[in-house]
Amino acid sequence: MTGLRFSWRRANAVIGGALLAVILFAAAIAVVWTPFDPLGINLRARYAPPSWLRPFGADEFGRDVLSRAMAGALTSTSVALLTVAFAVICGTALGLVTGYLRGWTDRAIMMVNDALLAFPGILLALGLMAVIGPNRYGIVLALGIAYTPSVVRVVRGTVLSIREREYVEASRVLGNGEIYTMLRHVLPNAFAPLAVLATSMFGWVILSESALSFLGLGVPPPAPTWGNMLAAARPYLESAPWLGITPGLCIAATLLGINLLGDALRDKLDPRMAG
Amino acid sequence: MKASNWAYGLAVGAALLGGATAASAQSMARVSINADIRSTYPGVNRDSNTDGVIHHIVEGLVAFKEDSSVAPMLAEKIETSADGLTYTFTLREGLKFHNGAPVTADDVLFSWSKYMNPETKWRCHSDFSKGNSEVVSLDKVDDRTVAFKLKQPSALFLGLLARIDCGSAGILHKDSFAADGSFVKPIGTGPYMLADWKKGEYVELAKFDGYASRTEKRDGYAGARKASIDTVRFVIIPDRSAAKAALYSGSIEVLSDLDVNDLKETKARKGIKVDIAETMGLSGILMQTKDPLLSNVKMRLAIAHAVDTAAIVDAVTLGTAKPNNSPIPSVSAYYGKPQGEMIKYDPALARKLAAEAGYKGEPIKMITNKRYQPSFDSAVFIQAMAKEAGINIELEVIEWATQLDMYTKGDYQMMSFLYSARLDPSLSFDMFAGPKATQPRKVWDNPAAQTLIEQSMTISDTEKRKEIFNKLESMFRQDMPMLVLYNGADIAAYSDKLEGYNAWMAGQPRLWGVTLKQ
Amino acid sequence: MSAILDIAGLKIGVPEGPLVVDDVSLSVQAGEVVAVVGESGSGKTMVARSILGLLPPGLVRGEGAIRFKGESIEAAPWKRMRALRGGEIGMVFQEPMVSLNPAIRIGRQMEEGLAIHRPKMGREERRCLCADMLRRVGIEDAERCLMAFPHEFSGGMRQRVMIAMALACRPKLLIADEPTTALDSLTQREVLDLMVGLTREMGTAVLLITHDLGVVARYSQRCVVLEKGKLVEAGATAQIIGNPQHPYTQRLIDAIPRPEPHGGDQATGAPILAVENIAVSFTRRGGLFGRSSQMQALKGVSLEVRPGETVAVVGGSGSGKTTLGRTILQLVKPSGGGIAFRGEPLLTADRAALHRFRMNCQLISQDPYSSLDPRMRVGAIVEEALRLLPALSPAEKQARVTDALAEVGLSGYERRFPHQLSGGQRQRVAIARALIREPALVIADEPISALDMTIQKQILDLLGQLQRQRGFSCLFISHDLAAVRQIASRVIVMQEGLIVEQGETEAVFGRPRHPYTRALMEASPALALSSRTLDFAEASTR
Amino acid sequence: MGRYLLGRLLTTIPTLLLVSFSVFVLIRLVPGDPIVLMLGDAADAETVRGIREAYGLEEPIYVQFGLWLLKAISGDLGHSISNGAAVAPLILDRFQVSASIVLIAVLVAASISVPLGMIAAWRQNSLTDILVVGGATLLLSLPSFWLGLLLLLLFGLKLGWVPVVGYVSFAENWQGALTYILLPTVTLILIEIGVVTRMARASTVEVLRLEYITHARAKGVSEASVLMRHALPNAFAPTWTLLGLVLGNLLGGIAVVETVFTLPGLGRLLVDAIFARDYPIIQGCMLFTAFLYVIVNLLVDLCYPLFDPRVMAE
Repeated sequence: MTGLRFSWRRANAVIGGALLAVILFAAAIAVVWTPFDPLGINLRARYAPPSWLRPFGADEFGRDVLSRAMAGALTSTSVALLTVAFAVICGTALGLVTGYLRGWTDRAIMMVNDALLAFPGILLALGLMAVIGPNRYGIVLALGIAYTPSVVRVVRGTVLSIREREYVEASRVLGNGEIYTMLRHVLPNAFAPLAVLATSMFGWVILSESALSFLGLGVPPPAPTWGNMLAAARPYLESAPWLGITPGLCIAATLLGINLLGDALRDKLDPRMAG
Repeated sequence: MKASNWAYGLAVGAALLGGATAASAQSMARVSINADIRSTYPGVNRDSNTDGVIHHIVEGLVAFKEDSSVAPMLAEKIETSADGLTYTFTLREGLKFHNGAPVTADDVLFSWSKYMNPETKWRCHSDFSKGNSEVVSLDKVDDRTVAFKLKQPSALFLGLLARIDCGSAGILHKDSFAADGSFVKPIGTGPYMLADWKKGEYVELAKFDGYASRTEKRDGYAGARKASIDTVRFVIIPDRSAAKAALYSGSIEVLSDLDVNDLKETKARKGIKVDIAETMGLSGILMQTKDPLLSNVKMRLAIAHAVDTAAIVDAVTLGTAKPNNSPIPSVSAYYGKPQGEMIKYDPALARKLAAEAGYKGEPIKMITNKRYQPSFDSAVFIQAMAKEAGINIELEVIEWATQLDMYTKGDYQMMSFLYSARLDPSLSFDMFAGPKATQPRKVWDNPAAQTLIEQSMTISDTEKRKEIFNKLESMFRQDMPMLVLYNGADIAAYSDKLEGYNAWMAGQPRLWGVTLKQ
Repeated sequence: MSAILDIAGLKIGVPEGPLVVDDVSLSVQAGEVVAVVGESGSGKTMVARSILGLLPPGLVRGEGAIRFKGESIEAAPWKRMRALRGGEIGMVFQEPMVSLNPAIRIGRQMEEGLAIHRPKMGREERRCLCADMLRRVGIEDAERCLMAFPHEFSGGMRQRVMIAMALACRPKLLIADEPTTALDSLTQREVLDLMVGLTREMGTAVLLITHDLGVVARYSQRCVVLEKGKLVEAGATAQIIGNPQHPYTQRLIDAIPRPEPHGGDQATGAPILAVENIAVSFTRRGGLFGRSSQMQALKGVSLEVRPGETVAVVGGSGSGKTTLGRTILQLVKPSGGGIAFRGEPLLTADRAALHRFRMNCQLISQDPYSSLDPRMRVGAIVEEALRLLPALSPAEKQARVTDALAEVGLSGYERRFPHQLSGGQRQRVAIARALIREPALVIADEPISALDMTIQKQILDLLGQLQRQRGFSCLFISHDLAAVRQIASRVIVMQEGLIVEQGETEAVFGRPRHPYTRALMEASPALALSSRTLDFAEASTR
Repeated sequence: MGRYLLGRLLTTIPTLLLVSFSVFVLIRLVPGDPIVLMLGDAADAETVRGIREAYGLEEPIYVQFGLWLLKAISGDLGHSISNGAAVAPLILDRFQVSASIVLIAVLVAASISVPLGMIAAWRQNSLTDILVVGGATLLLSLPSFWLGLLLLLLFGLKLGWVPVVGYVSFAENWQGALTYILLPTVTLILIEIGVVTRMARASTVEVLRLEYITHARAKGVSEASVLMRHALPNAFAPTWTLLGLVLGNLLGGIAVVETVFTLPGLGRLLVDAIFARDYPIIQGCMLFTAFLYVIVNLLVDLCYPLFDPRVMAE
């Protein structure tokens, strides 16, 4: 009977992992090789429908959609990774500081933080993007800043709860300094919620990046990102549907992979939720 | 007081009732515009969408025809004095404003005084208050006649007066303004009246039944302008694919600026007609002559020779526009052999010139935007072609607002840019030539050329002007501050229920002389 | 007299997996209290839950018969089972804090059962009955209680509500699953007295699930002992407590702490710790605009601990005993008074003095599950205590960690994570960590209360043994009087932030002067039992 | 209660001030100028400066902010630079569009998702559960703009069931309004079903394993009653918070969906204003959105005790 029981964690991990593996694999290959130059224009291949040569067709410049989707995977995932890294590093540092210092520093940082949280993430990124100007590092910065407040909040909350745990007290009784205790006992134990948050955030960033690109405020074209491809494909949705379907499917597959993997991770880190 | 209030109420009630009963049999045409209009004050706080709407409502003394020549509009006839300093306009008989008042010389004087008040910030204010076409005075001769006196003879005066972006100096009734002199709404003489402006959604115009039309055939903004459709609604659809979808599904009747990339698909669509006309705008690649690298004319020429203009234009406009390397629009009467000559596409020569200029593959940044698709597309093609010739161009796609800012400041290396239509060759040169020190937006800084341009503005003789423009053309080709690509085309797509709709060189929609089949 | 409940050969387990309950049989006669005794993992709760078909997901009932008043109910249809639940068989759960629905008023929760099982009863009548039941469990303001939400009550009150709720339908059998484990000893006594009294009055039989032999001895007529899902012994309570046959039962009885003679000779010399008139108050913040209120946790407490002696601090919950320990450890700032360690005042101490104190004073805390960093290995946890002793080389540190773990009986456990250890093993790790630096003073805050009985004894013995070897002083904070009696040489009794009585252990236990001390002693079933077992033992030796 | 409300509202003031000021400064740091945009390729420095002066844009920034703030307090958010429309009524007008879509979407999504999530949790690990959670996760993973485009392609263009562009207000013609907001609403519903169902399931699973559910069963309460009366109120509390979050996010953040369906909503207004550098509109929208977010959160918190009476005590 044990074997027959459905295991969410295993199913989620397998399907999610497989989806992400495909995307990441494509992104990794795109570093060294794509079937065609993702920026290479070919006037004869404009609006070429899917064929053996170009399995996903070609776009309005005759650029190969598969190559662009692969290069887009690279751009999108690297932007997402950098953004998440940025948000996690800044957010953790700030969260630790506020959770640790409390007092007026905490209140000041949290006020700014709440002010930032009062914007929907995408709106904040939209505004920041307008200021920074659309480029690859701009979007990392904009989305990074937009998502930092939620990290700050999670880390601070975790720190506030962990610092009351008995093992933290035990460390203090041992005579360890506050900073040592923070880094040795509090931070590693804040890892679980942070990992879950970071995973979901990776998905959100992929989505936000493509939404921003879709609105024309993301990574500037002609650099291929899924959002750019989708935005460019809109006018030809009826006449050349393959242009819109490929990037849409890529985004959906990545998000599905991330969501499933996130569920598996949550189940693993928080066994109470396991089925 | 009471009685008048009561009467007003009755009038409003009747109007509403009338409106309601008429609604059942009313015909309505919906036209897409890609952004809200900026105001309803002709030539003040406007853009091309605003102009398109306004010219349905107001009319000036003169108007442009489709070949960019000027024809009388409200004026019946125009007399020019022998010294070329006095222009006398006689108004047509039976002209009426939307409120029923007759159009008199006083209205012309009143409107002109409004436009020439610096506070108004009329777009053409500086054209008439100083420089080549400075107006010294405007006088009433009789109730139907006015006379403009100029400081010096000008080849451009009538053209300026007809300028589309200045609202053709449209004649307004004084009730268009509130008691304190502020503008309220346009009460003009056009075939349509402003009915409703729902900001951000649509502008609705209603047919003006008392319209006194000219008898000539419709020609640009001139000629017969009689309306037959009861209501015209300009619907704001910022997104071009949405606008296209709206046209397909019958949510709008006219899409006045179809994207070339949609041309094939739209043409094939049942129930949709397409009309194409060449325009006088200008699409080109600006090269900053102050840039250390691009200050070398050989480098600029290298880029020009690296580009296959014909191939790009064909791909970008899908054959709707002709390639043109001259700043003078190809439809212009001044467009001759020197203008028609194409820059040779020669990658080898480009390589050689670049080498001579000491170019070692440094990246050159080219600014472009996604707002104007063909402009962006051209940039993408040029980047690819330049790469073939060993020239490393990097594209930087920025927002139109930012690009415009950089353009005004002259802050760029290369830029894929669009100029709006200039209807006279003098103006075509004037728009990009000038001293960079005082006007950083100017592209071509050549004092000799400057003198020639100013000269061309005062001479009325066509042949003499042609001579000047040919000279300017060769100077321009030598300096190559800008690689002109094409003038562009206006592609109008409209429902086949509309009879008589046409595209034209100004690109603006015209809903007069058009009928709607139910 | 036929059995109300008759369980025969019951098996419960994971499908196709190990059995949690293996072949358990028991019976309950009308009006009788039968106890099911066992430590954690014995399967006693599963036996109780399987009667009403309330096994948690993942567990299924295997072979075996359950008969209620002669009716076989192990495979009763849904409808019958629902009629039995609450109607014929009531149930009281262990955790009063989570057993009542927080979103529903107590009145509605009580009436719900009545509405199902006494459908003919009118609304008014139901209300009256509920109020009446609440009054019978000692809730004076019954009407207000009906309108209140569970969170407005303390644990003891909620357990009373639970009992009232379970008995409102006058069931024939009450299953009480560890009903008082989560309560402090005074409340425990009150609630149990009340429950047993009421059921006797109503003629309801009780199946009492507990780990506490004291409770078994005091309230049950018969008992059943379970070990790891297997029934090891059953019979009359007096028989089993007095003369256990099975080795496991013997171990259980043996685990009851016994008073040991304490020589007064150790308690000499200058006090290592002197606490003088210490006071602590907490500020309760009421939001940004709410008024803050002060709560006095300690109201002037003085005590001394001399080298080598064990001083116990006892008291009910809210007595301030834990705050006292934390204040001494400098984890809580006192609002007045003084603390001196080896004559050196701590509250005004400079960093160096504070460091010396930290090096010499350690803590063993209550919950072994949360006192060890879950992300560190056992070796690292223990070694961390040596971090601030720079004179040691890594190899020396390693050697000392190995020694310390060996001393607490955990040789070779260095590479394990805390979650791979049992509760007792974790507490041993905590002890190793506390003692590796050879402190002069150890503060043990309820070090055994979260552990099973047999484990409690092992830990207590270990502490005692280590103390005899090392000679450190110990401040032993506990509510468990029996344990205190075994380990401490002096006792301090606290109530509401004040010391109400203190003295030599035997003197205090032998002649308690303060009424609170007497109440505490009466409420401690283990203490009563420990003297009783002595009697039993004496009787059997005679 | 009134005191609590007042306190909560007062604490939001610094947040709103901070939001306003940063938006005010940031947006002026963005390259591009509304006046240059207005004048296009013929803008010369003198004219631009003249018009900027007329709009008060040449004043020092703190003066501009002060003036704006003074007016904003009295509810006057100024006038659009690009078409002179009063900002406050414009925002309210556009907000009606966004709000009607978002509110309908959230309501419908919640009334589908909560029962669905609860059933999935009740039948945990059954086929139903796998299908529901799998479907929800799939929906959650679809980018709203892509889903919107696909729906538009299918129902608007291929089948022609609904108009693809335009909007009429409910006041004008409610049947018409329904046809216009149908697709965008369905898009949002589908996406939100993904989010809310998962949340409802997770919190129900959590609640169902709690002791008081067993206690309710031990009292003989039927399964339906266990779910409806005992699990629902407790499981709904976290879902309720999520709904508030979703609502707050959506009200400001459906620019993308509004772009796909060309609805004149708040998000679209903001995006267009950003492109046009229409400072007063950008400031107004941002302030309004932040205010809305705060208000929604406040309402959510105020309603929370309905599901979890413990919160009142704290």
